Amino acid sequence: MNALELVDLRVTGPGGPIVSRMDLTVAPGETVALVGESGSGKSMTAKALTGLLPRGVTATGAMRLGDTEVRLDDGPSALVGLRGRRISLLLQNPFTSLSPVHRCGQQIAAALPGGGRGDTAEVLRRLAEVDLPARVARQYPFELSGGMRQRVALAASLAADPLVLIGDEPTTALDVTTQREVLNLLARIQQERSMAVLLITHDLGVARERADRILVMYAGRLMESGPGADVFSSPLHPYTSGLRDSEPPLAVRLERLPAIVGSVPRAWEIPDGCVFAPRCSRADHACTVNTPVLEGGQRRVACWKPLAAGEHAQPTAVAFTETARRDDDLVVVSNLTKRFGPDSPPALDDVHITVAAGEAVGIVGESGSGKTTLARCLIGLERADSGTITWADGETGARRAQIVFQDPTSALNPAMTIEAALAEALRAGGLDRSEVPALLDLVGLPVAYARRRPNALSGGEQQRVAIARALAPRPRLLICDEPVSSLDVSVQAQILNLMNELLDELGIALLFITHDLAVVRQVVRRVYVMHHGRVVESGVMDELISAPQHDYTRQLFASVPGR
Amino acid sequence: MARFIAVRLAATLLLLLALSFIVFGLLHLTPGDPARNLLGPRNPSPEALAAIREKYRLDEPFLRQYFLWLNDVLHFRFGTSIRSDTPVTTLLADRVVLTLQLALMSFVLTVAVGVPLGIAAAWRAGSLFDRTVSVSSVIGVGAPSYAVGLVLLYVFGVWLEIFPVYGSGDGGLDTWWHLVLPAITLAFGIGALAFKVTRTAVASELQQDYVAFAYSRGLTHSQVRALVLRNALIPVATSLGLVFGFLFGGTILVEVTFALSGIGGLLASSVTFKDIPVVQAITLITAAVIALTALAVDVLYYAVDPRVRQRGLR
Amino acid sequence: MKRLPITPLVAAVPLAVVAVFVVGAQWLAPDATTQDIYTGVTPPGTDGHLFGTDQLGRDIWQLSIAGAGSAVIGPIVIAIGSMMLGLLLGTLAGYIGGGLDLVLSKYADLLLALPTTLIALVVAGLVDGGYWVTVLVLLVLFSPTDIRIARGAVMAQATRPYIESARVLQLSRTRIMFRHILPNVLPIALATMLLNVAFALVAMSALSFLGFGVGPGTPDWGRQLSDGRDLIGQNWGAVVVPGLLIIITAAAINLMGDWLQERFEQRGAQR
Amino acid sequence: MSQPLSVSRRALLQGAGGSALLLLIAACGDDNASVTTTGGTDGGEGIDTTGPATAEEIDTLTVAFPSSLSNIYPGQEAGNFNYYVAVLVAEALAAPDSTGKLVGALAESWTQPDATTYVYTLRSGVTFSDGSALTADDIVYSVGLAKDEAMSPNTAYYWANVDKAEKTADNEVTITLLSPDVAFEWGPVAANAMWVTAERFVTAAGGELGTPAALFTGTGPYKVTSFEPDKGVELERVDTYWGGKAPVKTVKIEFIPEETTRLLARKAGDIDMAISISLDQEQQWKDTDATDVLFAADRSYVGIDFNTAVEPFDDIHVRKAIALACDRATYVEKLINGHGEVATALTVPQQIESVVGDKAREMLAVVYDLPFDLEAAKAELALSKVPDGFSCKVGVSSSAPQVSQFFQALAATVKDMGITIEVEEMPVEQWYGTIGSPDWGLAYMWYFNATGDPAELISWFLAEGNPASYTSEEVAALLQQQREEADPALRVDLIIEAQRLAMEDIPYVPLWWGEAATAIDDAFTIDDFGSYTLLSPWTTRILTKG
Repeated sequence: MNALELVDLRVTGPGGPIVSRMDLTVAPGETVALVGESGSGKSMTAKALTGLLPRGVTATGAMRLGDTEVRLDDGPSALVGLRGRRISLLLQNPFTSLSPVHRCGQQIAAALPGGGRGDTAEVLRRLAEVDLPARVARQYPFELSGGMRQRVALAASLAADPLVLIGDEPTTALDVTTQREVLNLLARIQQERSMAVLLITHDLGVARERADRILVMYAGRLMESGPGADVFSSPLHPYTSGLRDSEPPLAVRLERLPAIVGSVPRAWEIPDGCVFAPRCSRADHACTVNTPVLEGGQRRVACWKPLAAGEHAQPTAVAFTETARRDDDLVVVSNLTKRFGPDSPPALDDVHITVAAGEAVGIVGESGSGKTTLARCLIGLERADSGTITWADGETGARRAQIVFQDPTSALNPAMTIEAALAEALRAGGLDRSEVPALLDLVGLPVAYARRRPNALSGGEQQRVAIARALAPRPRLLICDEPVSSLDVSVQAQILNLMNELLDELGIALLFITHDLAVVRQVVRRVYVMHHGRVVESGVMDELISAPQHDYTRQLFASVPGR
Repeated sequence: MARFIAVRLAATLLLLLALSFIVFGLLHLTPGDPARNLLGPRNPSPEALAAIREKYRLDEPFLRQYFLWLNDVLHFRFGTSIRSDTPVTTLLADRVVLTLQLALMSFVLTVAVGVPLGIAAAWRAGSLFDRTVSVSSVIGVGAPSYAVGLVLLYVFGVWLEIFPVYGSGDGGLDTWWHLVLPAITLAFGIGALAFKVTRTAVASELQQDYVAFAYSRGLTHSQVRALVLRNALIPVATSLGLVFGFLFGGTILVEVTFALSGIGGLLASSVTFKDIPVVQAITLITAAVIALTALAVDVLYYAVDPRVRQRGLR
Repeated sequence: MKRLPITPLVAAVPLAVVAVFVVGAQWLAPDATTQDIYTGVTPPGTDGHLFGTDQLGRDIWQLSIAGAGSAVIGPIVIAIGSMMLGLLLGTLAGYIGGGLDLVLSKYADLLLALPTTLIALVVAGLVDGGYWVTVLVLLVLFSPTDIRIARGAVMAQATRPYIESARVLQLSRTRIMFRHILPNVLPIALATMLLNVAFALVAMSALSFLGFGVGPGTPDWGRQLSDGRDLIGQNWGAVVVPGLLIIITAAAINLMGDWLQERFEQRGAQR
Repeated sequence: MSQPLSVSRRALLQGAGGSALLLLIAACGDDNASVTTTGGTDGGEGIDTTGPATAEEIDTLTVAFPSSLSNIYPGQEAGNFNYYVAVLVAEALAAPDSTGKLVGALAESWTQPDATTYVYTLRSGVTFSDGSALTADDIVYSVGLAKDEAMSPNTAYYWANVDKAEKTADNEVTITLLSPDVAFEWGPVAANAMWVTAERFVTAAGGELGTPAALFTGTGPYKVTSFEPDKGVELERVDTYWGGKAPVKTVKIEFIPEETTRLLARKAGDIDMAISISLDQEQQWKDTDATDVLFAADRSYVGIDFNTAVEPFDDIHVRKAIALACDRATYVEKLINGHGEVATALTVPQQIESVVGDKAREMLAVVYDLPFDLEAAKAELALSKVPDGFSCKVGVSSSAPQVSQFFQALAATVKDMGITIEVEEMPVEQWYGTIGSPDWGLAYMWYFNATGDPAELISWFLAEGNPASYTSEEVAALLQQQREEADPALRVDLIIEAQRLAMEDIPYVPLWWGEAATAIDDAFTIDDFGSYTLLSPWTTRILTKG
């Protein structure tokens, strides 16, 4: 018998349907991954299954949890008494999913069948199950690291021994190395308990590596489903295929990532017919009229024109053709040290790096490695305690270096039009606002966008504007701090392609900062690996991948999911 | 903890020192010759003026006057009331107690009514109940307390004859009984404020991930409520601290309406009479109560929020 | 939690009416201050006087229309003034930080420890400066809340990437403060301002009621309430009309402010 | 002449000091001496005369005052309401009867051997409330107390003209003045400037008299058992009082400053009596169950003061123009609800009634009788230096709403003539500053006569240093003459002549003489209620209706 059976789930919000016609089963001990980009409705599915939909959003459909039938039409009350014991949910952000003012032990104990205090033997046993020491019971969440917090959250979500655990991006907020530990822990516990796990993720690698079965979701509908090994190796749906291709590979550098055009539709933009049709290269008129349904046996797909097995061609890898003038250093950083407080560990510890003119350099590291601090010191937002930053020639001010940040939504002033923002940046470089259309064109945006405000743009478009703004003063160096990590995979590919084009076209130097090895692989040739404020290794990307020298680098590569 | 309190106390004392200077300066803001003001309508002979100047130390330089006054204040001497020629300390002793009683009682009412309503409304945000209470609270904030007081008096004092109409009773329980209607009047507007603050705080906590997470792992409503309230307590307590100070300073209209001999009514008449020593004393005492309440809130904050404990002093 | 915007609509009606009163008083209530001592006090419904007259034979309704000005303009000046003061000082404190922040925060703490109504009463009573002195005092006493809110909002904005981008573009501090930070702090400051208008309206009518408000002969709701309180037996309109106007206006402004605040917070959360 | 001036100013303080706001004045046509009793549940028509009044024992009488006291020794704090309490507790040598004539109190009688010597023969068998006997030494001490600037700042000035007070026999005290002053007789009166106590009580009080910690002890029919400023006073009957046992055993005086609250307190039956009720609420009091409202002249004078030393009021045409623009009859009817009468002189009729009886109004009518005549006013202004009008301001105590309304009404009337009057309300203390100030050409006076002396107000208003800066040798001479005139009737003539003469120059415009209203439970009645009632032990006159 399946632990979870879901028939015809529909979730409707004030703006229209969010999830349509979703069927789903998870067997005990099985891991099913629900994969999708933002706005695909995967999180809403998780919320619907646990009766936690926000006000104004309703669900219909039938669910069976073990031997208990649940009518989702009855609203959240249908799940009272079942949550925790039958089905439980682990959320993405361990920083916010625990109450900040309660001790960890208490929070675990609250859901224990007997309730009880926060330091009973049972609580300690539960902590041990997630590999945490007993002292954690008396600690507050803010006193723990992210990984430990997520373990506490895991212990808490398992406290009532559920049949089904839904993990809604449970490791997305964690560093890759920690992510691996937590996923391993989850797998171990799942096995011990023979628990059904529904893993909701946008990370194809995680899905590929961890799931027995994968379901691909787009704009509130299931596009394709099948065994974990097959779905991405031989996708049937053009979307799945596109998604897979958009993901930058770690092993090779592609000249151009095969990105899906356009962006994920928002709730009110969902078209008739096949929801993917507007972005699909195979779509014809019929696709925009009739809605396909999920059909098939082991492999199921909702598409009028599915790909035949093996029809999909692997994109070709290319060698890196950068011609760096190594003798022409643009900036040299030496002995850079920075500490944020007398008691805190150094953020930068004797860091040396160089970037040559026109060269693309990567800095790879996890959170707390000091990579962002280094960028901020370079750009002048932070002042180092000691050490020097030497710029090659007389270029100063806005024309020396510019930066693109991670989060595109907050990178632009919401009160300013695109035109005003770009004109301001042009002026900072001594240029005229008449170049605004050219700039927009450069980053692949229609000129008409000039009059819009940032909130009328999608995330990818916003990031394009942010790049345009950074390029406006014509800086010698462009620093990108995790520029694609908050974007959907399909959009990420577009932006990475754009960056490569721009580098070719403009000949400026790039410092690309990221935690994602595969991403940086697609843009730079040379990379520095940072750990605890130190540069632990540096070198040419290919060599680094084939023969990492430092333990940490090796660990980093080993942690990349789905390899 | 002791260090935390010590540092906050020191900051509060500094604040009070600054306040005392402002308050003392009020005397010198008064137009005209303070000595003439002190004498009122009497025909001032030069000797009388000189005597007054000496009595109120007006012939000293301003700063010296201030330090002498401060020294007295530190010894709980606030000078002599011009109007009644009684030591201000004597004059204020009972009144401060009554006003504190009134403030305390309306504070309890505010907390006992405003906070639970705020919690309930946030819990059922958007419901008819929420909207009804929210709209009423908005009216409560705008209703002049004089009018509220008279309506209450008419209904409960004259019509139903449950509560006494005026005065502060004969001490003890009787006084508390007499304070019921005034306290309700005072709590009317401020309870609305407390309601709003609580509702906002609880509603924003309810949006937090930890609430969804708590439900998802099977915690009951009451368990989640306990979780949320502990978190919401922090912003609510901060606001309620300010509310208490507000209450203490806002008793004027209510005291006049209900013929209570507290410091609010005394202040109103002392201002009219330009009885500066009394005005100075009341202003300073009220400010001190507000500052000490803020201190108490800080300490509470410290006790409730482990993050503050960890971070210690900012 | 999307609701039909009934709240602002409901609140807008009385506010529009009050605005019409303020702007059009001279046409709507040309005879507001016209006395007719021979008539004296009359109850509501007396010929030509919907809500009766006061001791000097002035028409209560016209007086109330004319009174909207001084009842509302002072509070608006207080709220806008304290908002501007708060934005200026709060932006300076929040963006420049350091010693200036410390000084300004302590200054705000100092003012917060002062009981608003009480100080306004003391100063108005002792200095006898009338309406505008009261407005000034309340403006200063209201500002610490605005300073704190602006400071908090500015600090929240200042670490946002778009501000950092602006710094990287080497834009001047002034430009960053006024062109980038201010427009984004403005919405929350405006919502606070609206709520302050309501508080100031109540505070000023209380002061007026206690006899520390506008001079005699000037139409003003608080003063009407105070002047009319003994008249309730002879003309209930003299108390009820200005009283209700105060309550309704304050409630409408509050509703509007709450609604705006909620909206801005939601919008902020979406970002 | 400085000492009567001081008296007047003190009396002014009594009236205005915090209590004037609530001292409501009422008019009563021309038959002002009589008391009208109206009210009851029937809506207030006719006089309630049910059954004869009896001196049955009343256990507790609760009286509500409209303002609070902070000291019950009037030497320290002198407001009308302080007097109303003080007269129950302490006495002096003489006291006014119901017509304002002085009769013996602690003095059985007195004689005046010469213009500066007064010999008082003390009543025997008088005891203090603690049972100890009153002696002549106590009287001498009490004069000293009243004269002491530190102990009695409010009465010291009055005694400045007193050379000495001495015990001339066991039951005789002689007071000698520095210069003759007929008005001195009103000095040793408990309603004015003397309260007899004994040195040992004052010593025990530690120099603070009249405070909650140091209540003062006298020979009156009541003793204070508790006093809480801003709250109330409780008085207990003294059974050994020489004047006999009063019907009311306990008097509770409560301070309820908010008028409507006081009315509600009566409606709830919490109070038996309310002094000086708001005239605007007259009807509501009358409509209250079992409540009678009594009116009596309060011997107050309200009028305009022109500072004749200030432009444009130095011009008689300006003064006359404004005087002619005053519609006094209407003000009385509308602003004070008819509870008062149009004033024709500075002296109020009750001050001379004890001498001239019913002829008082007729005699005072000759002093000032300018009619309301706008045309004449315009003509008058045309003759002045400012024929096109002028602007001025007037300061009004915020405790005098009727006066504020009067000036607003006047301002509306004279607007057409080009005169702009701006009314500024201010705290009462600041208003004092406007009187006679060169900054305020236009001012007003609301004056409560403290004594029954007919010259009380004119000895300030017509004397040197008067608020109108008015000087006239003739008037000054008349003033000096009346001061030494021993025959009361002749003195009254001089007093009237002095003001008649002065008023030809219009330094003042008398507006109205006021009236006060008292509400009382209709189970009780006040015997012989009149203008002077509250200035003598008034609770002894409260009787139960049969």
